Amino acid sequence: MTASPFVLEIGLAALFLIVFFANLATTRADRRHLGWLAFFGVAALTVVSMTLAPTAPALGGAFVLDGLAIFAKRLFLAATAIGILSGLAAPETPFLRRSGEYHLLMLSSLLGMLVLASARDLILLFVAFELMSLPLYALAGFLKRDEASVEAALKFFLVGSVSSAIMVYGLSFVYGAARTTSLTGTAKAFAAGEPLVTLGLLIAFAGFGFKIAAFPFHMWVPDTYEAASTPFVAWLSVAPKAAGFVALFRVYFEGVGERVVYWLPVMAALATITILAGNLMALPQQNVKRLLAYSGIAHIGYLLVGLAAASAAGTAMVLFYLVAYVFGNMGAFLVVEAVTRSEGSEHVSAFRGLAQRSPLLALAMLLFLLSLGGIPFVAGFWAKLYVFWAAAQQGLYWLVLVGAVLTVVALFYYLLIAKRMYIEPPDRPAPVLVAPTLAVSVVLCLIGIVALGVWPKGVVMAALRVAAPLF
Amino acid sequence: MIVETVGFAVVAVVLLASSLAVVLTKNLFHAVLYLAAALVSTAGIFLLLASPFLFAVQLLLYAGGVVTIVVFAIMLTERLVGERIAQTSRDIVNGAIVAAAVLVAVIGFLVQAPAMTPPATAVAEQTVAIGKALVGPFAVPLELLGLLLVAALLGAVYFARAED
Amino acid sequence: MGLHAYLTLSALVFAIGLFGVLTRRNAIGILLGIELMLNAVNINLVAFSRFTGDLGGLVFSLFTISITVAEVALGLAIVIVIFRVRKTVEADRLDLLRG
Amino acid sequence: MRILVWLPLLVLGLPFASFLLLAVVPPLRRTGRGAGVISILAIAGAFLGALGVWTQGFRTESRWEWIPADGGPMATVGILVDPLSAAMLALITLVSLLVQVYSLDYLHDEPARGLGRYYAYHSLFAFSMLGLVLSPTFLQMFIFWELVGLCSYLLIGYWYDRPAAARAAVKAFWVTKLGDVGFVVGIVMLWGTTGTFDFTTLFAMARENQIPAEGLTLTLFLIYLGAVGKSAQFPLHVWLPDAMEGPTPVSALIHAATMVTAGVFLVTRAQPLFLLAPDVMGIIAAVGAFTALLAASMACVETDIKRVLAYSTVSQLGYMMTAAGLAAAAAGFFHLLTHGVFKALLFLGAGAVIHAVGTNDMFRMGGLGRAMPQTAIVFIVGTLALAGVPPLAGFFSKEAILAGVWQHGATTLFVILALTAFLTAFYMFRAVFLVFFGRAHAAGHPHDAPWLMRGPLWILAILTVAIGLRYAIGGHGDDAHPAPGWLAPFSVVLALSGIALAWAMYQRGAIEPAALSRALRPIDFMARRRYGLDALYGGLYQAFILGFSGLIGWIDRYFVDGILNVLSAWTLRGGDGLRRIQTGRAQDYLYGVAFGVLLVVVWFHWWAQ
Amino acid sequence: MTYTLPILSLITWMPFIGALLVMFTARHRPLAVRLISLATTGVSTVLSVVAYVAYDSEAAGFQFYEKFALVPPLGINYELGVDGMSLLMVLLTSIIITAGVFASWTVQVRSQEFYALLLALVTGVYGVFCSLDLFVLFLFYELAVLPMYLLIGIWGSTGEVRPRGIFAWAFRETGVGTKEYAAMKLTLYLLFGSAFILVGIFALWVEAGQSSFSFLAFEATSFEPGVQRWVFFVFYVGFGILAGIWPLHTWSPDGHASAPTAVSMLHAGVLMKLGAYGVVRVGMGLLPEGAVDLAWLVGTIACINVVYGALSAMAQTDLKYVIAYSSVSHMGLVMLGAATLTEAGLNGSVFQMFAHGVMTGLFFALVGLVYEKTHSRDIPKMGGFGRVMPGIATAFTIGGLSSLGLPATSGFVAEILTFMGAWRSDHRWWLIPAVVGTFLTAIYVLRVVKQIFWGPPSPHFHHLEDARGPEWVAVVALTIIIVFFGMVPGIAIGLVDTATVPLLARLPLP
Repeated sequence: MTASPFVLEIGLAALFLIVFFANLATTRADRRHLGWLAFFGVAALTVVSMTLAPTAPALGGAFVLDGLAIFAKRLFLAATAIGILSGLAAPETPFLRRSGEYHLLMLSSLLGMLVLASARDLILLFVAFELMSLPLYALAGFLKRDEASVEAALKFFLVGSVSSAIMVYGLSFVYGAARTTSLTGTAKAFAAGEPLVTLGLLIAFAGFGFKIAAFPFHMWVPDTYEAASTPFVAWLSVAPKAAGFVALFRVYFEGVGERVVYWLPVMAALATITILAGNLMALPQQNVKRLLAYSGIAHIGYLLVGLAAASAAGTAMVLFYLVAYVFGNMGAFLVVEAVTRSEGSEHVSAFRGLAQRSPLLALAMLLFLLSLGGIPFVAGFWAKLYVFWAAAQQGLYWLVLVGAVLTVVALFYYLLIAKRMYIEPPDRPAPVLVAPTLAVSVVLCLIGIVALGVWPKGVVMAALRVAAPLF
Repeated sequence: MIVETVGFAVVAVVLLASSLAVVLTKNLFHAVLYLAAALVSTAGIFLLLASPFLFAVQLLLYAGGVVTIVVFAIMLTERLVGERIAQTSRDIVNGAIVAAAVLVAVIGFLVQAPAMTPPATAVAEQTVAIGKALVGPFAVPLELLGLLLVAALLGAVYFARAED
Repeated sequence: MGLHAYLTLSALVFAIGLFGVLTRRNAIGILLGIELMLNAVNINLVAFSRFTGDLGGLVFSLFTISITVAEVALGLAIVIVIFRVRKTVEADRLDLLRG
Repeated sequence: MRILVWLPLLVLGLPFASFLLLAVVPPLRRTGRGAGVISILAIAGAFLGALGVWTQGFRTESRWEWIPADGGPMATVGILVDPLSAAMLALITLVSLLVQVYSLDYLHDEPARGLGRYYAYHSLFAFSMLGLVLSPTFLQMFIFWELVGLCSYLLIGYWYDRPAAARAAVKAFWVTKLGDVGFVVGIVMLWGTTGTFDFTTLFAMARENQIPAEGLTLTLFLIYLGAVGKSAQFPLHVWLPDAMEGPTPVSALIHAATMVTAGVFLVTRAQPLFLLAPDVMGIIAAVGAFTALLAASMACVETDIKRVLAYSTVSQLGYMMTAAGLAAAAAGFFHLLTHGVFKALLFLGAGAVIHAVGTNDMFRMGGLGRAMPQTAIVFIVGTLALAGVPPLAGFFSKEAILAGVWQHGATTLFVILALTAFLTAFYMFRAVFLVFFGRAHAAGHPHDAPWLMRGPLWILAILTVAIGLRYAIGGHGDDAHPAPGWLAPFSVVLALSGIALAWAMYQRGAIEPAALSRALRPIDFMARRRYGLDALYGGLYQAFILGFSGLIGWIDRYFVDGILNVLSAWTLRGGDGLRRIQTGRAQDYLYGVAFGVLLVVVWFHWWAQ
Repeated sequence: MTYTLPILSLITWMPFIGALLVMFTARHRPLAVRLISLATTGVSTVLSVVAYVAYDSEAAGFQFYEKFALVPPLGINYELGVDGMSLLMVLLTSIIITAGVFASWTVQVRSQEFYALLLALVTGVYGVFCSLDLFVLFLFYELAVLPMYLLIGIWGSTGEVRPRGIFAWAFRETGVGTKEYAAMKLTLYLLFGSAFILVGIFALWVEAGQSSFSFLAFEATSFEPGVQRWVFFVFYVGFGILAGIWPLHTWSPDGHASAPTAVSMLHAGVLMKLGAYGVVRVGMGLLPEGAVDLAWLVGTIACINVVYGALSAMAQTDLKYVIAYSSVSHMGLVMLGAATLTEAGLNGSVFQMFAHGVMTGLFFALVGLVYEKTHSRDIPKMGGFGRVMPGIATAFTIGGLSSLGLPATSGFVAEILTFMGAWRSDHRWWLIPAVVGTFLTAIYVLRVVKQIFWGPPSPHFHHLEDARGPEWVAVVALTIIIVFFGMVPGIAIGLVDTATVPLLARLPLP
């Protein structure tokens, strides 16, 4: 007997309920054990996800558990597990007393992602999308006594709701022209040249663009990243983005059938300006989180390069990139968390002389940065290379050149952090104290990028395998 | 047919007027009231489109629920600040240009779309059909929706409670 | 009345909502604009549903309405928190984070 | 057969071995005199070998691959022994040997370390010079050509902490290198048209008219430029007088007897090729004659004894070049050999004088004939030879050249050379009278040099006389240019009148030198300022090369690199400007979203259609 | 194959193993660090000599071949092999790194990290020369460039450059002169180049329609002339930046001047050759028509390099800048030789890479020594050092002579071959700038020698001394190599010729 296609979702919903009731039942002020509960639950689900095999579509084709979905779900689960683990050490009051709410929101968002990865129906997709997004607004403002944090939450919320309003407006056209909410119907309508499908998909891009933070939908990103709690941002910067890309595949590749190349110019242009804007705007940043936020935008641009290829290879390479990006970016944010906790500052100067204070932490940060910068023997290198390769296959040499050249700009600011860590002398000799859970999270990310960097083959092959049926 | 046309014209005018009032009026309370008017006229459109169920939902859930919450929020914030809520607009021209551009973009596609004629009769037993659909093919979205409401509530409650 | 009339009407409402979103200073005002935009979506969905005879649009609009409500609830909660902390709901003045 | 190859190789190898030994084994070098002995032994061996080669009249040619290439080597190295190179071998090894012996005492005050270095350079020089004359190819000749230039540079700069010496060394290198640039371009061009550097092959091609005439004149002119630099021909002669900053034995060896004659040797060696380009030959002759006169005029006003000799060297080289340019290469070469001997003698004699009085200024010497009679005698022998007084060596060689010029019908050149001969006698005896006769100026007690220095002087003096006598008795060896009968008396008269003038001016006081200067004011003025050439070159170097380099350096730093910095600064500023769209106000972010939608739609329209 | 030993892999990865050992076993034991570095680079050196000797020049082609699949779907293979050209470069690398280990014997600060980074970098360099898979080549290329940032940033020295001229504002904004500036400029500039290389490689892959990045497979493909032209151009720009082509050379003076001794040696000595090697091997080797079409560009730029670099070098007062600009000039000769598309020129080009590598390595080693003793790079302040440091003076002079192309040094052989090639090429006038460049070199090199080592002792410095102990090893070894290969160039050129002749044979020359 094959497992139900909903096994992960059911498991997660159960976990949600368990945590929910445990939260009700607890009277203690310190409720971090709920976080542990959530962590172990998600970790267990991660393990379960590794055993999954594709199944036949359920709900009349609205819900699929194909290779792509499984690949994505594994990624979401792993990222969330690390995200939860790394947040367990946060000492602020909300995280102690409202640990239940915090983790419940995270779990519900995760559930949204899981469903999103499988949704092949506009309604399911929209609901899952909102289920993923709404808790994030709340989580962004979780430090509700913090002026910046709530401001960030408001901006995040406003941009998010407007974007999703625009998206659903677009989806309404898609539905109307396709006469069905099923994406298979959409593909047919698109192939028939229905102008409203095109219009709908173009408008709906606002929502996806917001979620993946492509320029110019990205503007909430730096503010939110800067103000929200770092472990959450680490997770926010990767998992929902990955989900956004999977949704993009579903709607813009699966949903349009054979005419995917239609998107090529738009995606290529978006990729270009996103890379350009992200990298340029990161240059003057002095706040590490803000810097990473902008660099993250640039990475979205690189992912869009893969998307622009509009091919199975491109899709696969985007998936690979996402894996590399999840580990690399999360790792970088988590190191930032460790350092800023210790130094009480998010300014880049907090990294001064880190190599001499905590050489391993500095090395970890260096590797994360190199991975983000796309340097050999860490995951990010292969990631960039593969998306470029995919783009080159489509003859988009200019895009590859632009992307590769702008990597150099990115390396400028990454190296500036490396300079702070390695070249400048430390202000004080004491090593940076890192909470054990945080350290474990960092190590997990490190293992991820190094393993992928040294032996990318496994994941690449898997990604190619799951991407092939989309086309 | 004429009834429908006239009805549409009337409702459309009311809808557009109240919409404009929502975004232009200075007083936030008035804006909310205009929003209620807009929502109600939308409900009217649903009627014209032969969807009584949605008409009801719109009136109850939307015009009733949403407007109430908003008014409640305005009262709350007003109490906190202790002064009347006035709202002003910024860069009206820019906003108008951008909004108009989006409108043009949409209309530009709309004119290319083929015209459709409605089926003679609307969906029979609409309420029943919707109910069946919700527990049938759309059961999973519905459950997710429930979870979404819980999550939103969790967040809202977390923010709203004052003690911690 | 043809489909296009409804679609145009909804587009107008959508544009007005967008205009409100872009020009309102007050966070609640922006929320009202969003409501208008979502309202336009509902008009679209119901109109399409009517003209195609497909039930999905109605269900879709039900979901949209519900989600809108959830969104508004959460949004207003955030507004209230902002009010507590910053003593203002003028979105213009909330520019602590920038650059 | 085997000995034919091995003997010249031995001659070549001994100095090289000595150099290697001294260069690679520092303790040996630091012994100073010990190093000198090694070097002397090596060169003595080489001398014996060279004598063997010369007297036996070997002719041999051997080649080995040096730069391999597909289908036969691109360049070979080897040795070519014929009378020309054999004679040069003998001259080089002889003068080297004598100079090295002489140096042992001349430089006995030097620290051991410095002396070791000195002898290492000497060995290297001997090796390079021998390699040069043994070259069977242009390329190999160029290699050793440059190496002797290097040795010259190193030896001029032997006292490297003296700024003047340092300057002179560098100047010598640069000026000769300038000529060498022409040389290398020339041989590359020659290779380009003929595909070989090899003399034998080239000569064979020249005989059979297989060398394309097109561009040949230019090619040969460029090759000749190398000779201009090395043999101090106008306008590249300026380095040689300055080169006198080196130790005197070095001047004797390199800047009189051997290296500077390499140019003459080159033109002589490549005579079959040069004959194909009469224009170049004409230039060679004209420039040679002009150089001879120019240098002689400068020698007349010089007060530094070594510089007088240097100018006379330049002048004599001009003689040789004139001969070579007029297809009287044999005469030129003959003069090269005799000049090598007596000019070395003169330099070494001057060295002995300088050694004794501690100054180079002739006007601060005087009356040294009594204090150092042996030196005086050998110096006067050399002077007579240079002045062209029979029956000394110089007379015959000079006469051979004059004869050659006359035979060729180049009357102008003949007149110039005759005038030069007169001037030569004048300025040489001016030096003799100023140094050895008259009142003693010098403080201290000058006396004859120790035997290690005297010995070489005597040997050279005897040789000068002996060669002269051999020709006086045996007649001219060169029958190609039979001299007209009046030529010998004519040159004797020229020499004697020069001597007489010097005597009248500096010994007798009958003619006031200042009055003569006044009478010949423009020439005197120019000659004392070296005809402004040094100043011109200095100015060109400063203004043109340094100025231009300064300009380029500035452009590179502040313009080319400036543009790069501007680009990076713009990038940084662009980032800073761009981040200002991130105003922090939520509505502006919403604008972003709206713009995004518009952008996507507009782009789609642009590209999809 | 008689050699079952993976000799190239050993050569390539040995330094990397050394780096790991240094990083993890030799904490706070400076001597152990040095000995490990020496041992691992020594093994590479010995093996490269063995390979050099064992190379069968009768058979020619790529030998010591190794291959295994790395990422099969994309056709990325770990594929190594060397021919005469690359073998000479491998030999050069091993010479320079061994000398570099000795030259940095006195590095005190964070020596463990220094050696680890240095060794990692060397693996990259070896890898580029040995790779037959373009992708792996690219990988190694990046590895060779990146450690440079930290090496210069941490152990470099800051010079003085005053912002002036119309772009002074830009200089102030970029912080010109500091070692951080130099490190950043160098790293980013070279990575900028690698972006072009990447595009070129992908273009080849796509245009060849292959599922392999193998050099040999590409070699068997003939590309469209149009494609050849632009891809060659892309490679030329990409690799050319590393080779210091004008006007993309300005990273080199700043970078080399700021870098610590061993890094300057390695960078100017070997890494710049990576660029030239890339243009020849990848550009000319794979895109013969493109190379022929664009030879005029390559050669003309090279001519500018030669003269411009020499003149710039002459204008410098900072000793390291002089050497750095001289590298720009000499790399011009390298590129010029290649652009002639003649046997002589190409052999000269490759030999120049070797000769200049050793020579500039020697220069930087010596400048490092001088700097270490005087703590100054300001030429006008120096003077008369010949008396106190005769050994350094001698070696510097020999290096200088090689630089100006004096016979009996390897520089001469390279230059004369380049001249010959230039004259035989389609653009005879190239000979003129080349020759002028060598003359200008004579001027600035001897001027520097005179200023520093000759003349009366400078009043600014006291208690100077000659090199000592391990420092000698590098200096003496490099000096000997310069002279040895100058006298017996055949042992290098014979091997190089087996590689260049087939390469030229593929060119569609008239």
